[in-house]
Amino acid sequence: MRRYRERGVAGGVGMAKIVVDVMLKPEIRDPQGEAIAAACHRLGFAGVRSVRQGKRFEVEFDGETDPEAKAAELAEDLLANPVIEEFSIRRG
Amino acid sequence: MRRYRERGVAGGVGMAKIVVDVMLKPEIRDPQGEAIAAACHRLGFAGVRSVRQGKRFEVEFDGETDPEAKAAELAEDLLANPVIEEFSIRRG
Amino acid sequence: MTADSVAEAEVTPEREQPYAALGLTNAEYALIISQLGRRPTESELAIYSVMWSEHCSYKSSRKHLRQFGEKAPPSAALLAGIGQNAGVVDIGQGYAVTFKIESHNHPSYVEPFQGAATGVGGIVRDILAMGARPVAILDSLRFGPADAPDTRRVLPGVVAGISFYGNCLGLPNIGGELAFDPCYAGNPLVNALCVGVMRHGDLQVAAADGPGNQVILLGSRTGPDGIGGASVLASATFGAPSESGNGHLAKRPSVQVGDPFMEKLLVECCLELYAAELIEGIQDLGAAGIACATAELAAGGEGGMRVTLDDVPLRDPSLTPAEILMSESQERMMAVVTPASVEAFLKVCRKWDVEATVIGEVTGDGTLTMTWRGRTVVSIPPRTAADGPVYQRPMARPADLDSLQAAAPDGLDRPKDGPALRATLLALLGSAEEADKSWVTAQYDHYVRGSTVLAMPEDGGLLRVDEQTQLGIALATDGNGRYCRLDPSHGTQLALGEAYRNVAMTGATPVAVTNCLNFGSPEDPQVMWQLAEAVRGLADGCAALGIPVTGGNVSLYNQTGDNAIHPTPVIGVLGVHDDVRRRLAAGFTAGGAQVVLLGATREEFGGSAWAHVVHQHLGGRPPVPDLYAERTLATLMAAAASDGLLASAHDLSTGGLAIALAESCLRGARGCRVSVAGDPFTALFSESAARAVVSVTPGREDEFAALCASHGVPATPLGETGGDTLTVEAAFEVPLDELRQAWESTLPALFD
Amino acid sequence: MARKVGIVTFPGSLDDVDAARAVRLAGGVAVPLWHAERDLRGVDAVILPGGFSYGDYLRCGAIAAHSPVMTALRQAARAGLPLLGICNGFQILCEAHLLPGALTRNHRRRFINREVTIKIENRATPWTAKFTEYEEVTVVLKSGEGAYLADLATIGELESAGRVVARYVGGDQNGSLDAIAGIASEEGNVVGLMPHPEHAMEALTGAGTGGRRFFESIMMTVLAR
Ligand SMILES: Nc1ncnc2c1ncn2[C@@H]1O[C@H](COP(=O)(O)OP(=O)(O)O)[C@@H](O)[C@H]1O
Ligand SMILES: [Mg+2]
Repeated sequence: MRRYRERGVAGGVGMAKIVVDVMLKPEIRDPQGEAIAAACHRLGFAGVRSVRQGKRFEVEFDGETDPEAKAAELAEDLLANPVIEEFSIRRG
Repeated sequence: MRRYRERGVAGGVGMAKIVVDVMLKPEIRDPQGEAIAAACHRLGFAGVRSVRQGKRFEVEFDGETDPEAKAAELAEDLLANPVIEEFSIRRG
Repeated sequence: MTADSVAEAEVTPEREQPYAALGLTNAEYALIISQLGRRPTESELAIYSVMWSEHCSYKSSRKHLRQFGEKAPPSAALLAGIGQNAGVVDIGQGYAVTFKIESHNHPSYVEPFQGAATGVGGIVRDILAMGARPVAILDSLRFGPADAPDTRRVLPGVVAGISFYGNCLGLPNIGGELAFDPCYAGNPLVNALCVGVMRHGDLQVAAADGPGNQVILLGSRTGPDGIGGASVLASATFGAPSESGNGHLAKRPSVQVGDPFMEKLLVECCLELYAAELIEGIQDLGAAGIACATAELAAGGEGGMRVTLDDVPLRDPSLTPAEILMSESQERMMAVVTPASVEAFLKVCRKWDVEATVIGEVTGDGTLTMTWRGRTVVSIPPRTAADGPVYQRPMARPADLDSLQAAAPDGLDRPKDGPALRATLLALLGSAEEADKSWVTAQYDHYVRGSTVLAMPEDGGLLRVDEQTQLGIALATDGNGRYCRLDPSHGTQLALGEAYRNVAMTGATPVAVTNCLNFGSPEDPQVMWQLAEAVRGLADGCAALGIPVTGGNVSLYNQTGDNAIHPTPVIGVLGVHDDVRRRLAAGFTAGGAQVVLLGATREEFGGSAWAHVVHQHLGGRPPVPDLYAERTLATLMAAAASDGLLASAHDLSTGGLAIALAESCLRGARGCRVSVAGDPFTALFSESAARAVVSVTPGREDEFAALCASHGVPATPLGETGGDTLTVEAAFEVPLDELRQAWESTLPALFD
Repeated sequence: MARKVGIVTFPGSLDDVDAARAVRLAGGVAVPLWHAERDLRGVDAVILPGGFSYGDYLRCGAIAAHSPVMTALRQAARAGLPLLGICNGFQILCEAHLLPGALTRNHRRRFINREVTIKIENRATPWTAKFTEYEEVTVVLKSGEGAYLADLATIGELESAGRVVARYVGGDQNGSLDAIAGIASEEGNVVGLMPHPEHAMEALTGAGTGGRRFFESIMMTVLAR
């Protein structure tokens, strides 16, 4: 299978790609991760101790002076659910 | 909202946390990302040019000599669908 | 870490305990001490605090709820009644049905998706615990104003949560409600009903009997979910987290996460265990988790129980014994199994990938004993926990009720001519409350299991129970907070009447009632009065209808500050259908069929949809409930359905005749032409109870008229089906397309 | 001779009851198959029913695609055994690479439960032989992840080889490319269908009887084999 490299942003000046990772808070149960871990074991990946699944967003901004700050705002408003999730932001 | 830091692995020797990021291949349409981008605009985030949504897995391995290689295997077998997705691997 | 033990409690009577932070009063704490003859251990305190909570003990409502039993009509159909996980009703042919409604209001406000999802999961386990296969769900939802920003957060999340959990579990969703009112803004109501079917002999009991029998916990692992209270306990004992370095203590989430996949496995696993007769007793784990299941199983049996808490499979090894007891981790059950059956039991669990662990044993000593790391941390008579205190709380008629009832809607501006009546119809039809609910219901699977005969938007859901005999069951839930605010007793009877009528509209015969009592704080005497009135109304209403209350649930403290929600009892009615092929539905499907109004119309606008939508007005008296008329109407419907006299049937409720006609036209994609006598506004929009609009099978008009006469049901021919307009002669005409546009566009415009 | 159609139950399968009833209504015998076993019990055809196998966690069908019964089915399909995947079954077939492409989240990101009309565009499969040419039937679409996606080369191949078995009538329903509702394998014996024909077997409890022909087709073709 093809692996991917982080791709630069195609556009020109003022363009920025920000990656927002959203994960369940560690104390919140992740049934999906548990089911995947169980599947790993059935498939013979005995060394897998735990799996947690989250979301990854690649957001392209255009003409923002502080795209990281904007992305953080966006994460709080829309991309993450503050009751059960937490997020981290970085340049893509 | 709380932001998170990458947490070290709690356990002892032989433990490793690997992050597997899975994204749709760039040539595959991402209706979810498009819907989120539209929502961003409705919410007033005018600077958002595009959003792509993928998955992020945090996998803890125990007693693997080469956990990255194991994670790549796991990604190919299970975590990503080669028909439409690609993945990348790194230490968490 | 060592835990507070019984031995330690005996020698440290003076130790301060955080009982107040756990919600126990001074008197309750003193009662625990007097019952135990010593201070409780930390783990015991955890058990009492959750078992004596309002939610588990019904301490404010129990005194009133007794009326359901006392006033109940004698019923041979009741195989298990109030006090069980859910009531069980004999529906004939060897089948029994169990059903119950439960609330998950507060969790759904905090985290709409997971709150609503786990609400479905909880009620399904209640039904499963009775020995039945869960076969369908209904959901009754109330939110703040439809256009409020917070409703846009809460409603889509709640609906997605119910859709996620119910669909993934494979249960058809066959009905429910959706209502909006400012009183629910900070206190949405999310009530879910589950119904299950079994054979007569399949009934399971929630009791731990037979010394030596093994106690097995099965399903998900126990984690730190929903134990905010226990953190109080832990931090009070170990010092504030920051000081002690016990970082985990601060991170006990109050949000429970649902795993419908695990629940599906649990359902199939338990049904296989029942079929193999491997179970002596079983209890679901809901609120108060292991504390509640052990206490109730032990209290339900003759002897006692010994539990080794170290054997409980944990998701987080740092849990204290008190936390293990209080955890509300979802998708768990507790079973009592003879030693000889344990191996076979565990084998079935392995087949379904359900983790199962022996954690204790039934004893003969009458005590619930628990050990952890070699120390005895719990030693109590189980009944003291299972039967909490009972309060007779002060009650007072709300101070504003007289003025509210005096502010009748008589003075409000009424539509005076045809165009104004037409505009009123479109305004009501396009209001969030009356509008098409497909935005919600299209997210629910109602086909799965292949037995759904009627589902949304029909009046009642109808399921086929037996493919050979065509025996079926019908269900509906109803409530009306506005009516109940104006008169809690009559309002509750109106809700009962409506649910009963909805079931009757399918052609089924109503047989049993469940209820979910959603109210504000019982510590407010005015709320207590509302609760008492509602219960009185329901008990009397059921006696009048001749059907028993078989179970229910009470949800109190639905208020923000001093603002309580409208008193909102939600009533569920179960009916039996002898032949589901003869079911009736709301749509005008036959052309040229006579349209007949059944029942009597009075000028009744207090609490009406018209007053609410057009004038934002709430005042006066609600319509008069007429349960005798409801009963004769239902008998008539059953007879007419089985004789094949009707082409359609739809009950009248909020919005009156005008809304009912519009819905029958839209549902059947066929218009009608009618004329009404007397004041057209009253004829079209009054909300008098015990009414329906039907279309008669062409050629059978006289037979039907005779049947109505013999049942003493007033029947007024209004006109005929046909065409593509809704026409009220001498008043207005609306093309169906225009009606449809008004009806269908509202919710998508609000929530897409 | 009774025609036996295997119905696989995975953990989380839901419409297995309905698929079995559909087989019975079409005159066949439904044989339950268990995900953890490789034994196909001598069946003449197999249906992978709808539902949420393994909770649809990770990706719909991904975990089920690795189960023992799928190993057996992969071999049997190569030998020509007719295989029909409905909804979750279609997703499993794609994840198991018995069919190309993938099913992804609906474009509106919500679960959809509604009646849809589909047009049968390929009658050369054992599951569609009894349809008339370009017959339109009403069945039930109920899924959260029903949007069919594949790369353009694959779509081109499916279209030109006539492997699109069914298409939604009236345009896009859920974001599927080319309004594709169902496809077939190169040999035609493996068919994946997003909407549910088993919920359209009788008017009383389903969306009419538009789904019957799928099951009548397999009865006919299996008998002819
Ligand atoms: N409003 C009510 N009307 C009648 N019975 C009720 C009502 N509320 C609770 N009950 C009954 O009290 C018992 C305990 O209720 P509950 O604690 O909700 O059960 P569970 O522990 O199974 O969740 C049940 O039998 C329930 O049916
Ligand atoms: Mg219960």
